[in-house]
Amino acid sequence: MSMGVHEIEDAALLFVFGYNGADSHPIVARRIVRAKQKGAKIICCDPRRIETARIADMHLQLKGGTNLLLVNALANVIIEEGLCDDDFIEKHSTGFEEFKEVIKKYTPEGVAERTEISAGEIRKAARMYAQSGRSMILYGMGVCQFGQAVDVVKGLANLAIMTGNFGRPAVGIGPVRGQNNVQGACDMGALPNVYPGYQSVTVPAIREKFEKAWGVKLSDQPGITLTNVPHHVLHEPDPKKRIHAYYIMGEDPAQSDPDLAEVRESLEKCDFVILQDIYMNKTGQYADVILPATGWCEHDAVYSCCDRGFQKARKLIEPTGDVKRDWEIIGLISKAMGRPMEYTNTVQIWNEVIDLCPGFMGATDEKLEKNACIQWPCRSKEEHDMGTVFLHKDGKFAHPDGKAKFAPSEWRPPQELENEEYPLSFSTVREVGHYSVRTMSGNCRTLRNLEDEPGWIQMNPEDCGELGLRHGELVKVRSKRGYCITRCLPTERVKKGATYMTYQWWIGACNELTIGNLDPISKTPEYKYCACRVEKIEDQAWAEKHVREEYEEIRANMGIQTKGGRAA
Amino acid sequence: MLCIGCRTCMIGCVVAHEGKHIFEVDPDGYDFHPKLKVIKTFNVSVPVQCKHCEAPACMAACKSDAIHIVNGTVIIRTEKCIGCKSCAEACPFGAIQMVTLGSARNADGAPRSVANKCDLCQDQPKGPACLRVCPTAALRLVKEEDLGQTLKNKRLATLGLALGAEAQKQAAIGA
Amino acid sequence: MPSEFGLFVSTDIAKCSGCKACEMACFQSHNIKRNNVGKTVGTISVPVTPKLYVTVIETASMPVQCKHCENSPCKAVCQQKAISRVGSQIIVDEAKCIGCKDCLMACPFGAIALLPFYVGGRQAPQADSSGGKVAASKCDLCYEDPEGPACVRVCPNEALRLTDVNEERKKKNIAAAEALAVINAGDPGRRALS
Amino acid sequence: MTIKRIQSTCAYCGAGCQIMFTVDTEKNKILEAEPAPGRTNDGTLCLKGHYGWDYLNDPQILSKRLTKPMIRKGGKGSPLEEVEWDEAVRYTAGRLAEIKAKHGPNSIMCTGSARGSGNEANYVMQKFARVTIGTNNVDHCARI
Repeated sequence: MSMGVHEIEDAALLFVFGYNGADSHPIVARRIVRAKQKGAKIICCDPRRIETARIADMHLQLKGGTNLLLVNALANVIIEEGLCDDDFIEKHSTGFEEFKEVIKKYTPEGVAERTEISAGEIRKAARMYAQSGRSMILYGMGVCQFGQAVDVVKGLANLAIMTGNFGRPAVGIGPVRGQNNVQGACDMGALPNVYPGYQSVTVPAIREKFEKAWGVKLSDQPGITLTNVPHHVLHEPDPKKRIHAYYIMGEDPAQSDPDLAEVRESLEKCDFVILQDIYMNKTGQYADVILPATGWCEHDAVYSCCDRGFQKARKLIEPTGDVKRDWEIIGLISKAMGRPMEYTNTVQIWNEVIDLCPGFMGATDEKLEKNACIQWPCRSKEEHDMGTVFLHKDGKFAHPDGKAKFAPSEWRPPQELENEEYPLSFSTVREVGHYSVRTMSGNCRTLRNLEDEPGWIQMNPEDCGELGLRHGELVKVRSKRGYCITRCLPTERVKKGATYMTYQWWIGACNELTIGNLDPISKTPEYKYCACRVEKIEDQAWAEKHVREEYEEIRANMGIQTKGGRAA
Repeated sequence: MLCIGCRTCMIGCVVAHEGKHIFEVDPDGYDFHPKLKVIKTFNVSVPVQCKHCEAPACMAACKSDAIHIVNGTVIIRTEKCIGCKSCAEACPFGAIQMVTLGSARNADGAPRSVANKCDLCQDQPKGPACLRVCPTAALRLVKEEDLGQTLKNKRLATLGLALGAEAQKQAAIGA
Repeated sequence: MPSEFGLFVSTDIAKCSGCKACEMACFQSHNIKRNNVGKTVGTISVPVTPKLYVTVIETASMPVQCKHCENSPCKAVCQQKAISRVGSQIIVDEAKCIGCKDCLMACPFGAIALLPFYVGGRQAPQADSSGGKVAASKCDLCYEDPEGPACVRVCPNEALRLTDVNEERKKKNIAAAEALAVINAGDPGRRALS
Repeated sequence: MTIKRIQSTCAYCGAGCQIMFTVDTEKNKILEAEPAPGRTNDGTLCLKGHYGWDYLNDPQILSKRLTKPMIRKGGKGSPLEEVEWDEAVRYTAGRLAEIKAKHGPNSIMCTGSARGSGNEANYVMQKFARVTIGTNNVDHCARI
């Protein structure tokens, strides 16, 4: 995020695009509510009537899969009606002319029919965004989990640049990162194309710096992404590019990747799979080696939160069982492979990290120990430098010329549209009471009792009527790739023809349905759009029994002997 | 408008009434029966709970003398409840839910199902747990004096409006 | 999905005129097979034994009938195990009833009466008592009749309705939530920074 | 019963809320979680912050806490058998070295973790992939 979470409530206008704060980050949703209380305007673009839409001044309930049409149309209006911040564009950006060329085609009237939003509404929203004085964009998986994710992110950034909403308090653009340390994993270089601190592996000077620091020759070839692993195990023609070993730490691809059937097959066919985790999970069923690690609260660590804030997570209790800390395990394996990599504690590792990354240099352990939350970049180790709240101050950008680059792109429809065999659109969404693959929240008593297997499929009441479905009835949801069983939840908050399922259930496993279509650049799968069919189950008694039995079977596979854990 | 439908209040309610030991016992060894329920409609997300009416329909309907007003709070003593459901039927808000208790048993060994509703955390020193844990402070305990204050504010505001309108009229006449 | 808690018939007291059609329908529907009672008065050869009891005062009237309590006192006290839970309903097996009257005393609503028990037009024997068998008689919600409670069907004023407290609660909750939306919208103070 | 109050960061969503934990160090148990005045959460918590920590005492609701290294000795599909750490490390290192020798460093894929492991573990994992294995095949579930 280019700004801080605490700044959200000071924005004059919040442009919330494909982001459901109430379910993903209740604490960020709190800031959105406070912004509203302090008089901010809210424009919410989401195909569902989410909580933010309910309190929004404008809810653009666009048809799923038409993000870029709407974004480009908004830009079109801002240009046509001369609402640009010409001074900011002139001083701090490049490529505006080519951008205008592409955007000309996306008139509000032209996109109205496909986005199901009237031209008038598009014009009004564009004016509100451009003229508020302090507009802030928040976006989430509704943007990123599409085949055209990166283009839409650039499209939103274009809006911020052309209206000068950058480099000042309470403006900017923010992907609200989902997981507690996804920002941190990126910061630390757990990415195929960058070292820690986003330093590229293909830049010789940087590579030499790390080669000197680590004392070894480094490969100059970017690696592959997590979502490409199934391809590289099963379908990769070139033997040199095939994957034979998969060292998985704190992940559960067999539950959270799309098209689970393919993932399972790839895990089976991969010669050697290592799972290093705290709980048995679906991936563990295919792992050749299980290495038990310490969990959150059982070790010290530094996390990066969604607005680039480094914070300490402290050890509260001694770990149970014969477990070791993640970095300890990796160190042992590395030593056994002839390359010792031993550390005594996290502070020692952290010091090594910040000395290699200019942007993190000042986030010293002393500052973090005093419960500071230091948003990088924080370049000097002195006490006074407590980090940077918002980026691009005075319009300075990371490109070599210090200017922002306009990046126009053409709209592409999602890969799999509804058809008569699968007449409904399907998207994954988040359940507020649970988290990701649910090996943590699913094992918490009160969270489990509040919401349990097999989850729900949110559907428009009319669609439910046509299929003769009632609230709470078990249904079968099927796509070209697979099916799962879950409960029907009729709600007017969902438009006709669309369905939504929360993705952390193991019986109601909606990733059996999702499609593996990846964004060409970010390689993020198109979770938010595929086609599905919902089938009524005549024999509800059988279905209830089946769900209970499957739940017990899963628990048994996970090594649980005791009875209990009833399905809701 | 402040409620974001996250249901933290519902768990807070259970923890306040069942006690903190629930985080250590067998997952099915305690009753998870929130005394308020978050309802999501097209227009609103909000928890529905007992209003502690002054003339409670539930108390009137109860034949087992289980419902009483204790210093302003309508309390159900579930040990006296025979599960006749009259109170649940009588409550116009649907704020009373019949719930089945895990361990309690009737004289004939059958499991007990009793009426369950908000008791304003009667026995909690710090008052209602739901409003303490709500991340957006959407819940507020309205006491008698608060009602009085709200009425006073509204009436003053009404007077203000009337004065404003009057001044407007005078100005129009004068101009 | 079958209801988790017992259904019961409830009365809209404003509509009940005390006409007792429900009592007749109740008696008739439970004695078609047992005492071949038809639809006309001429076919009645046994005393009328309804399972709900219309109670009248000057200003009001209503049938009093079993609520199918979840922790039913009658079931709890019946030492003959004649009262049991079938699905979600509380059912008396009149054949087992020995007329001890404990259930009648336990029921706080007065929904159980001891009435003569006739089979095939004759009063069934009750051990050696001369007067013949009497048995606890209370509403069984016409649980064997696919069309549901006879009383609800025949009431001329539609004063009776079959109540599922869970289903009704959901409807009432939605109305209560919508009411709170109106309250919130109108009250700027409620939306101000707390 | 020695009670300590320790502030830590929540491990669920990205908001990075600060939580004040009450811990009984003698019984090695967490007793309660209360909001702490963090920059992002400002003294509030959601349901996962308040009540999302008791999985640590392994209630075995959904799956079992991993407490011992295990190897599928009989190969794919055979049951997992508990082993000691040094055997697990030797076996893992051996298989990785063997695959690296046979198919080259780029035939091995490592993942960091966007979850509880923390920045230090991610740093060491990417260093392991790049230094010990010699490949840039390291990624994590930012993408999914």
